Amino acid sequence: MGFYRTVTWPWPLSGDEQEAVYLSLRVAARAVGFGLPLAMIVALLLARGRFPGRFLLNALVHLPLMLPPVVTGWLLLLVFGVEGPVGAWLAARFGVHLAFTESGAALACGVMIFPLMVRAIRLSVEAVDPRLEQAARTLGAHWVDRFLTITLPLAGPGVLAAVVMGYTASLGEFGAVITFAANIPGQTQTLPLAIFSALETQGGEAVAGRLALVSVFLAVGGLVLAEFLSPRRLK
Amino acid sequence: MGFYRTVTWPWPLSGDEQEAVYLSLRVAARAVGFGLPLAMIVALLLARGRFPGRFLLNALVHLPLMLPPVVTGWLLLLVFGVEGPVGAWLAARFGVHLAFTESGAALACGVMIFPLMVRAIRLSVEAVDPRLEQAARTLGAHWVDRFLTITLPLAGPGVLAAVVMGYTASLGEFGAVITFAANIPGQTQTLPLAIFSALETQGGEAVAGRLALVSVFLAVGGLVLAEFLSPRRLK
Amino acid sequence: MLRVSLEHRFAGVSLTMAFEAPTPGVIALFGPSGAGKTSLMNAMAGLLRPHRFRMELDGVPLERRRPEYRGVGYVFQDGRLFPHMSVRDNLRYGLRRGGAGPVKFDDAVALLGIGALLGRRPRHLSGGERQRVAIGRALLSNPRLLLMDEPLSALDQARRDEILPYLARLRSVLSIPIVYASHSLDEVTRLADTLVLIEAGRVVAAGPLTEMTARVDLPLALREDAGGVLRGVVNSHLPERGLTAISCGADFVWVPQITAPPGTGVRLRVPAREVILAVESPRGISVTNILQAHVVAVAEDAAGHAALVSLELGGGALLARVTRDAAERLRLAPGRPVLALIKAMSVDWHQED
Amino acid sequence: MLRVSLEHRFAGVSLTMAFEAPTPGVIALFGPSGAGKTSLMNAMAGLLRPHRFRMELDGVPLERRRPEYRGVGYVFQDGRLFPHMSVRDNLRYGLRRGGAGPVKFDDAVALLGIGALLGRRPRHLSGGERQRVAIGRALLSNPRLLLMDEPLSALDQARRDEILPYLARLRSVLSIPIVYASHSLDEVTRLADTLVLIEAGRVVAAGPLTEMTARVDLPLALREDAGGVLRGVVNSHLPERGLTAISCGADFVWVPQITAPPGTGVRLRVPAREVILAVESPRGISVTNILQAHVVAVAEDAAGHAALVSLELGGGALLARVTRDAAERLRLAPGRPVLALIKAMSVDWHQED
Amino acid sequence: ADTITVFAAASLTNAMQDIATLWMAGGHPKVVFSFESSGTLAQQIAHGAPANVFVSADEKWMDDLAKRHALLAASRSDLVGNSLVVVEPKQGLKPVKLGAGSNLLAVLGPDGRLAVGDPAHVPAGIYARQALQKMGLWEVASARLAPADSVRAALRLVELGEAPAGIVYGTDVKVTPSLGIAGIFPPDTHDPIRYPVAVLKAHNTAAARDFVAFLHTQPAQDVFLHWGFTAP
Ligand SMILES: Nc1ncnc2c1ncn2[C@@H]1O[C@H](COP(=O)(O)OP(=O)(O)OP(=O)(O)O)[C@@H](O)[C@H]1O
Ligand SMILES: Nc1ncnc2c1ncn2[C@@H]1O[C@H](COP(=O)(O)OP(=O)(O)OP(=O)(O)O)[C@@H](O)[C@H]1O
Ligand SMILES: [Mg+2]
Ligand SMILES: [Mg+2]
Repeated sequence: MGFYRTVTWPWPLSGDEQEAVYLSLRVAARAVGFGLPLAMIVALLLARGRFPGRFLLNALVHLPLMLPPVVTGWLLLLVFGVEGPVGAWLAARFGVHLAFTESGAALACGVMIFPLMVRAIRLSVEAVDPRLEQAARTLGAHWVDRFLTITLPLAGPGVLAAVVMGYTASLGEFGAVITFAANIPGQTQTLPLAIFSALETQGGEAVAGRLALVSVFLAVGGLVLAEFLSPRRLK
Repeated sequence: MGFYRTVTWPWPLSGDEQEAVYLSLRVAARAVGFGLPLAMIVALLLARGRFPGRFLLNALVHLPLMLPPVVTGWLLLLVFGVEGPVGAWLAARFGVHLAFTESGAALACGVMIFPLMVRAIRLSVEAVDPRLEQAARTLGAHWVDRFLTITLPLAGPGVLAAVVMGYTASLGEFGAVITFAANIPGQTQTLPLAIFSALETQGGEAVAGRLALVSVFLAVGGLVLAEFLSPRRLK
Repeated sequence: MLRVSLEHRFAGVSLTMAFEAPTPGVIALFGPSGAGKTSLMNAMAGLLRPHRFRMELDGVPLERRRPEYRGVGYVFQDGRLFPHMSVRDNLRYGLRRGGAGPVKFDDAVALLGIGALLGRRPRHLSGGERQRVAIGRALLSNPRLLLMDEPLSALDQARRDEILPYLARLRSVLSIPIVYASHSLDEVTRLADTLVLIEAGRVVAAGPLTEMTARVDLPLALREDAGGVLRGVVNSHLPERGLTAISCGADFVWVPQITAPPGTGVRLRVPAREVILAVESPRGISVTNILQAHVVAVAEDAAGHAALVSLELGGGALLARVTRDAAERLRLAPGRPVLALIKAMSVDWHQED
Repeated sequence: MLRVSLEHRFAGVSLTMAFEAPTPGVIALFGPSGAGKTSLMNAMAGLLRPHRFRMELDGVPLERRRPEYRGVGYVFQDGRLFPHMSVRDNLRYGLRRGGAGPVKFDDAVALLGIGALLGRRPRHLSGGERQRVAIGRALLSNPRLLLMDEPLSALDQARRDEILPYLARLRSVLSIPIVYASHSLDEVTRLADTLVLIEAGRVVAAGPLTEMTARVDLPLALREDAGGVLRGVVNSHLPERGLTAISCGADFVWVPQITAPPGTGVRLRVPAREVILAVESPRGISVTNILQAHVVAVAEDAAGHAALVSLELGGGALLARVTRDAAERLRLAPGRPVLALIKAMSVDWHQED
Repeated sequence: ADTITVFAAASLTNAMQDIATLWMAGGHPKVVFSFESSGTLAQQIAHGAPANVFVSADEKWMDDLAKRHALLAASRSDLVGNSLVVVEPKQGLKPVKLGAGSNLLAVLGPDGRLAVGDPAHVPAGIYARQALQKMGLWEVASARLAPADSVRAALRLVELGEAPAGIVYGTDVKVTPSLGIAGIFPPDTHDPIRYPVAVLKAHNTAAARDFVAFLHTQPAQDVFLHWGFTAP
C-alpha cells in the first residue's frame, strides 16, 4: 500500500531515462514501420489466398505469440545471431550486426508485434465486401491495383488497429528484446528494460513506477492520435 | 548450430512436463473463457458507445499491452496480492487467494490477452453494417437482442480471432504469470514457465526446445480448430 | 389520421415537408429521385432524427418513441436482409418480436412466392427474390404502420401485379396504414388513397388520389402516363360478350370480363392518352365505351403540342390528352359537351378490397 | 455478332441459355425475377464461372480472359459504388484504368445530372443518385461491351426518359454493344435491337425486336403493356397543327410535333391496347391516324375475354388488343382488311440515332 | 500440506533439484521449487507468496526480507559460495590475466562486447562490476558490456558467439562443453559470493526447518560441490 505514495511525478526525466524514451519511440517506429507492409502482405495472403502452405504461414506468424518471449529472443539469436544462418549472411554480406544494436531491438519488437498486426489487418480485409473488388475488376483493376485502391483503404480500421497495437505493444516488449539485444543503456535499453532493471533493484519500485507512468503516457499519446485519425472521424 | 541437433522429439513427456501441459491448457481455457464475455462487452462499448470515460476505458484495456509484462504482474500483485485492496477483500470475504495460485495464473493470462481480444472483436463489430442493426430495430429488437442476434453473429470472425489469439497468447504468456503467480511446478508452472526453468538450468536448452515444440503443437492444434470453425467455411 | 411534419438540412440539401392523410389507407409519397422520400421514411421509422419532427398516428404522437418501440414496419429501399440468417429466420425475426399478428407466416410465404427459398441465405437470392423476402419480413412484424420504400422497383410486372392486390388487401382487411414511396405512377394509382407529391424536399400537393389525378395544374398531368381514376361497383357480367359492366355513378363502363362478383367495389384507371374525344358518335368501331362528359378545363403541355383536358363524367373526373390540332378541330373549351371514347381494353381495373 | 452460351447449376436451380445477336446494338435480356439475367451477366463479366461457357464478341472469344482484361463494363443491379471514394473518384476509377475513350467525363456528368454530387460519398446519395453514378462509372471505363443490370429500376420516369436516349446514342455513336437486363417492357422496346426472352433459366425466344413484339404466340403479347414497334423516318412538320408526319413504309403516321429534323430515323411504339380497329371510317373524332391494315392472326388471351390481333400495315407489323366482343362484332379473321385507329398521343416515338 | 515450497535463485536450479531428489528418496515430504531471479522471489515473498524456504543468490535480498521481519531469524545461514570467472569459447581460448594490468578488454577485440548479468540488479552482474571497479577497468569496460537479464542469458550470449567473452559464475561454465574458463577473479576483487538460506516466518513448518538442515548435511553439500559451488 505504501507503494502508492512513493510513486512521484515522472518529470523531469534523468538523462538515461530520456534516452530510454527516445530509444523506445525510435524502436517502436521502426518495428511498426518495417513490420506493417509485410504484415499487410501476409494478412492479404491469409485472408484471400488459397495456396499450399497457407496454414504453415499462419502458424509461423503466430509463433511469437505462442512462445514465451524469452524463447522467441533465443530463437532470434539462433537465426539472426552471428552464427545463425541469416545473421552470418548479413554479417558477411553487409557487415550488419543485429544483436546488441538498436536495429536488433527493433527486429525483436517487430517480430513480437507481427502476429497482432497481421490479425488486425486480416480481420478487416476479410470484412471487405468482395463484390466491391469484383466491381473494381470489371473496371480494369488488376490485383495489386485492387488491393491498393479498394481492399486496403476499406480495411483502414484494421491497418489503424495494427499500428496502434503494434506501437503500444512495442512500448511494452521486454523478454525478446532483452534476450536478443541485451540491456545496453542508450543502445538497446528501451523503457521496458529500464523499468525491469529498476524493479529488480532494491528500492527501485518508485523509479519503476515513474517509468511505467512515462510508458503509459507515451502509449496513451499514441491512442489519442489513433482515435483522432480513426476512419470513423474521417468519414 | 549444434543446438539444432540437441532438440529431440518431445514424446513421451515426463510427469512434470505433462502436468505443465495440462495446467497450461486449463489456464488458457479459463483465461479465454472468463475473458471473452467481458471482452465482448468492452469491445461493444468501445465500438458503438459514446460515453464519458470511453477513452479512459480504451487506455485501461491497452495497459497490459503497453507495459512490460513483469510490471503488469507486479501491478496485479499490488491489487490482487494479499495486501492489495482487492486481494485483501477477496481473502477476507471469500477466503479466495489469487496470487501464487492457478486461478492467479489464469487471471494474469486473462489480463494480458484482454487487449488482444477486445481489439479483434471491436474491429469486427465496427465492420458490421449499422443499417442491418437499424433494420433489426424496426423489427422490434432492443439493444441486447440486437447485439446477440445481429451484431455478434456478424462479428463472428472477430470473436473467433479473439479466441485464437487469446488461446495462443495464453500459451506464451510469461512475465506477468511468473511475477504474479510464481513458478511452482504443478500449481502455477505453465509451459512457458517450465521452458524458462529449463533455460535457467545448466544444459537445459534441449529440454527447453522440446517444451517449446510441445507449446507450438498445442497452439497449432488451436489454429487448426479455428481454421476449421472459421465462418468462411460455415457459410 | 396520420400527421407528419419534418424539417431537416443535409449538407447542401434542405427538406421541409408536412402532410396529413386519413387512416387506414395507403399514402403514396410520389416524387423523383432525390426528392426526399427515403429521408421522410427514415424519420418516420425513427432512424433519422431531423431538426424538427412531429408524427401522430390516430391521435398518438410517435416521434419520441425509439424505433424498436414505434411499431413501424419498414421495407427498405436497399433490402437489408440479415446475411447470416436463412430466409426463414429473416422472416421469423420480426414475427417473434412483433407479437402474433393477423399476417400468418404461411400465407405471407405463399403469397410472395418464396416457399422454395426458405432455407437459402440472402446472398443466394436474385434481386427480386430478396425484395420479396424483405416485404415478408416487414409484414410479419405486425406493425401499426408499414413503410415501403420503392418495394417493387426490383420486381417484374407479373410479380408486381401479384403483390399489389395483396398490399391493397392489407390496407382494408388489416387496416394497417401504409406509406408507400414510389416513382411509378402506375403503382401509386393502383394502391394509393392519398397522394403526396414531393419534389426537391417540398410537398408540392397532397390530397385524395382521385382528385389529384384529374387536375391539369399539377406536374402529374404532364407525364406520359397521366390518367384519371374512377371508383365504381361491379354491376353485371356479360359472359357471352366477355364483358363486365361497372357502374360509376350515373355511367356504365365496360371492361373485359372480370372475376369479381357484382357489388364489388373497383377502381378504374383510364390513361389520359387513351381517351378519345368525339363530338359525333362513331359507328363500326372497336371502342366499347362511349361516355357523355363535359370539359372542365383545358391546358397545354410545355411544348404546346398536346392539350390536357379535364373531363367531368357522371361518375367522376377523368383526364384526356389529345393533340392540340384535335382540340382545335373539336373546339374543346370549358363547358363543351363531348363524348369520351374509351376502349374496354384501356381500362385498368383493380378490386378495392 | 455477340454469341453467348452457358450451362450452370446452382443448388436447386439450373440454367441453360444461349443466344446470338448482331452488334453493335442493344440486346435486351427480358424476363421475370429469378429468370437468370444477373447470372448470365455475371458470367459475361467473368465474375461467375459457369460449368460451361462460351462468349464471342465480333469473332473474338472472351470467355478465357480475366474480368479485368475483358473490357466489359458492368452496371450492377446492386450499385456497388466504392464507399470510401467521392462520387468523382468513383467515376474516375474506370476512366483512369480503361484508357481514354469516346465518353468524356464532363459529358457523362452533365447527362446523368450528377454534377452537384461529385464531392459526396455514396452513402450520402439517394437510391436513384447512386444508380446514376454507377452508370457513369461503367460508361467512363470505355468498355468494348457494356452490361447493364436493371440500371433504371431505381430511377423515376423523368430521369429514365432522360437517360434512355443517351444509352441509345451510345449504341449508335460509339458502337458499344450493350446487354441490358430489364423487366420493363417499355425500356426494352425503346432501346433494344435484339430481344432475348428468358424464363426460369431458359431462353424462350430471341430475335429482332420488331418481329418479336408483333408475334401473338409469345407470352409478351399477353402482357398489359404489349405493343408493336414500327421503324420510320421523319417526313415533315406541321407547326400550325402541332403535328409531325412520320413515313413508315407506305404509311404516314402522325405524332405530336417533335424536334427531330426531317430525315431522322425514329422508332414508334404503339401499345396494343391503344389500337382501335374499325371497319368504317369514323368522323368528328380526336383520333388522328387512320391506317389501312389487314389482319394476320388472331389469338385469344388466357381468360378468353381479349383478342390479340396481329396486323400488317404498309410499313410494318402492329399488335392490337380488343375485347372478344369487339372482335366478333367486327368479324376479325386473318386476311380481313381493317382500319387501325391510333391517337397521335398513343404513339411513343424515339429517335433511332 | 506437508509439501515444502522452496523459492530459490535460478542459478541453483540443477543442484537444488538433485538435492530434492536425494531428500525425497529418504522418505521425506515432497519439495517443489520456484526458480527465478532473487529479486523477483524476494518481492513475491514480501507479497505473501506461500514459500517455506528462500535461497537467495546474494545477501541484499535476504537482508531486505529480514528488515520486513519475514524470516525466521534463527534459521538464516550461508549455504554455499561460488566463484566469478571469465568465460570464453573453448576453441581458441585466450587466458585472461585478472588483477592489475588485466588484458580482459584486449580479449574482446575492437568491437566485441563482454556479456554480464545486468550490473543494475543481477547479482552476478553486481559482483562483476565490483571486480571491474577494483581492477580499474570499469570506466572503460562499462561501455563495452552486454548486460543480460540473468547470468544464464549472459552465458548463452557467449555460447552463441555474440560476445567473445563473459563474466559468469564458475558453476555456469561447468556443464557447457563448448565453453571454458579463461580466468578466475581473485576473491578479493568482489564481495564474497554467498547463497544465504532461511525459513520464512509465515510458513515456518518443521519439514521446512528439516529441509534447511538437510541442505547443510554432507550429502547435500557434495551435490553442491559436484555442480561447482564452493563452501560458503
Ligand atoms: N446523409 C446525407 N447527407 C447529405 N445529403 C443527403 C443524405 N441523405 C440524403 N441526402 C440528400 O437528400 C436528398 C433526398 O434524399 P432521399 O434519399 O430522401 O431521396 P429519395 O426521394 O428517396 O430518392 P430516390 O428515389 O432516388 O431514392 C437527396 O438530394 C440526397 O442527395
Ligand atoms: N449463388 C446462388 N446460389 C443458389 N442459387 C442462386 C445463386 N445465385 C442465383 N441463384 C438462383 O438462380 C436464379 C437466377 O438468379 P438471377 O439472379 O440470375 O435472376 P435474375 O433474372 O437476375 O432476377 P432478378 O430480376 O430478380 O434480379 C434464381 O432462382 C436464384 O435464386
Ligand atoms: Mg429513396
Ligand atoms: Mg438480377
